[in-house]
Amino acid sequence: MIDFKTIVLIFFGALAVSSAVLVVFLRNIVYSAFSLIATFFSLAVLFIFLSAEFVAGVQVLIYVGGILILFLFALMLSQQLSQKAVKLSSTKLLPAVLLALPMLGIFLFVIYQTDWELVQNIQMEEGVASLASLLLDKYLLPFELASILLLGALVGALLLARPGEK
Amino acid sequence: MLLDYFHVLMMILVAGCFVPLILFFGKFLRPSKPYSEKLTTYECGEEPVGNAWIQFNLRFYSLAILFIIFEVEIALIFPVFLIYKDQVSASFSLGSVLLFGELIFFVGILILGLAYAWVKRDLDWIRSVRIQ
Amino acid sequence: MELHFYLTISACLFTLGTIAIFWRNNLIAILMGVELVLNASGLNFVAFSKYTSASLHGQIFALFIIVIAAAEAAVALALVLRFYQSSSSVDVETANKLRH
Amino acid sequence: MESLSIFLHNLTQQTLPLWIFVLLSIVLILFLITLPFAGFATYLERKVSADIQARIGPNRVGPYGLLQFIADGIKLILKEDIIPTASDKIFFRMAPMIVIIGSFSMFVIIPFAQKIVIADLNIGVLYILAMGSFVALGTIMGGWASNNKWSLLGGMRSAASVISYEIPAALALLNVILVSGSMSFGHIVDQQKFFNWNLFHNPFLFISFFIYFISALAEVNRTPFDIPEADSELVGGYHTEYSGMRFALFFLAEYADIFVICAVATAAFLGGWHVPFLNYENIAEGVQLPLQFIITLTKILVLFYVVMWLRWTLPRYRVDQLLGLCWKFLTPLSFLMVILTSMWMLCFGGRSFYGIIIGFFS
Repeated sequence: MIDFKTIVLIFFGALAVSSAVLVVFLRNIVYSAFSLIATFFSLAVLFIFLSAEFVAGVQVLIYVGGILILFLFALMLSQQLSQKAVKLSSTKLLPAVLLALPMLGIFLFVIYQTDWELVQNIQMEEGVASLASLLLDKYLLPFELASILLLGALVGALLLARPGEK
Repeated sequence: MLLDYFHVLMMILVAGCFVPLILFFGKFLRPSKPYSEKLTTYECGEEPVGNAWIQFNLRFYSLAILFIIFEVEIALIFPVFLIYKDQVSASFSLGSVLLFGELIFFVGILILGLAYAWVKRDLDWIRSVRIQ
Repeated sequence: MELHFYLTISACLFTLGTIAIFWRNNLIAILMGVELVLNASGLNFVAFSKYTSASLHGQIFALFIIVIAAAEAAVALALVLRFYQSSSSVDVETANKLRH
Repeated sequence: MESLSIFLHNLTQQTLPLWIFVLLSIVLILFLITLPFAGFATYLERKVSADIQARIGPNRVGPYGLLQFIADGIKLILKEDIIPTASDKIFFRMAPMIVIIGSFSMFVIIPFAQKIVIADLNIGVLYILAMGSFVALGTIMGGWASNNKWSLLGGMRSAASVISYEIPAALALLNVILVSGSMSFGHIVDQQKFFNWNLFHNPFLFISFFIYFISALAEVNRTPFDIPEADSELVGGYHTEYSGMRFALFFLAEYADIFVICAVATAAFLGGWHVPFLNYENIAEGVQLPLQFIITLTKILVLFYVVMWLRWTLPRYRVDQLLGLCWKFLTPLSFLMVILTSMWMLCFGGRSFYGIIIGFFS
């Protein structure tokens, strides 16, 4: 009998894929922005099922609370809202699909054919503290470089978004 | 661990169907006599003119940039702060001083970013137009 | 089996992201496709790290992917807005100043 | 910290399956604490504002006007609910739902007593910040969907002020994690026995309590920071087009948010259910839970009184002053507090001010 856990897992997996389809194929850009919420949130639920709760929290915090608001602000500022539904040119759809579907075929073939050597009984060290200590002793350099990357992104984006100078 | 998040899922479900339930039950009690004037958007009684989506200027966006960069920084600081207390209260070893140094380096770089935005007057809401 | 489930989802998200990048002519829709691709790779990292090595390295990679995606989205959308200001449209076709 | 559903499950010797108790604990907390408080808060607000302005306030409905909020609720349910034709139907209806989901799901981790919490997640503080961003999203969605110049501008302004005040609020809560070493509210409250409330742990945490309280107030759009309802500029902010019960849902979410802010402030800074001279070991088992619940609730109500007191005494901020205060004063100050608290923890080995004094004597 499929227990409740797998029902929820399959539901959020399907929600992620279907809202991603909506993001791509909806004509009104603001509708696709709002359906991005469903994608990001269902991905966070999938992270929780993969016992990565800190990554799920950061995913909701940054993607839903940050990047999506950034997209909505950009849509507001670039007057994208007044056009009710832009006509999507199907001329370029064919090459895009012709490229993407064989790629999907290759992915699925690789996923189902290769036998990944799986760890039998998975005992992950639960909890965020083990993630934190791993982050700070093995991945210390990328952690410090991330702050420099953020500084560069901040200065660059502020320079670009400063009105007035042509 | 999954049981806790089962509570969260149930809460989202209950809150999600709380709103339509209330609105649905209210539908029988509520009068519903919509006529066209009532359904126009409200503009202090005037005729609604033009389209609602007017042009904003960019200071909204520079605010959103500042927000997301500092939000990402806070998300990255969470793990450091989690293990800071156990490391520090153990003993006054070199490890705790190093951890403090890493923390100061990370936070200091981003305070530089805030100082840059402050000096370049990106933090002002009403920007005095610099007349070249 | 569990790992196959997560890998198929991230494969579908990845292909949908590439379709969005190649097909949509609205710059912001292309950036949404890029976000989908980044999310798909993040999911892959976490799924592999749980099922094939039961370690936390994949989660740290997913964290750094989210950090880089945020920085990239901030700069890319600033570019799009600056492009919108100069050519008052967010359509990819109008960005052909280098062509002639 | 045991969650309420497991506690009830064991109480009835595991006769019924657990998921019934999960739903029961959620419905219990929602309909016994959130909704009555949100309703009662409107009455309390009008009484306090009347008291401050030396008038009587509602005393017609029921004894001392206590049933006033029920009368308001019925009135709002009976009012007609208009959805403007020009508005975007789907998202006009979805905006209040997102706001309600955002603010109700923050109730999952609020610790009322030792065993009365819906679920003590071990990413508690991160969860509160993540769910806070849903409320900002609902505001933008509501403002955009009602296709009205004022509500869009109001939605954008209030979203701008909400997201910019999230940074100092998050940094102040980070100080609490720095001091208590864990993100889950259960551990944070357990470490504040007797005298070492986080408020008095060190002087910098004392300041970051006020930073958190001010920026959390601004995050909920309460005066002196309520730009969207600023009568002088925008008609009604992002909920201009909403009427009847949908309008009431926005206010229900606002009052639930205020309750969450006061509850998080008590749990993180004021020691949850710990009171200096009270040792819970030598209190009878049956009396412990209600006593803890009452102590937490009184602290929350005291903070709520301060929130309302501020509303009716301070004038409202202009938008540029509001954002200037956030980015030029609160954010640099909270960065400074983070650095100074970590320096204090380094020098004193993580002991609190009270711990050091005790160290001298023992």
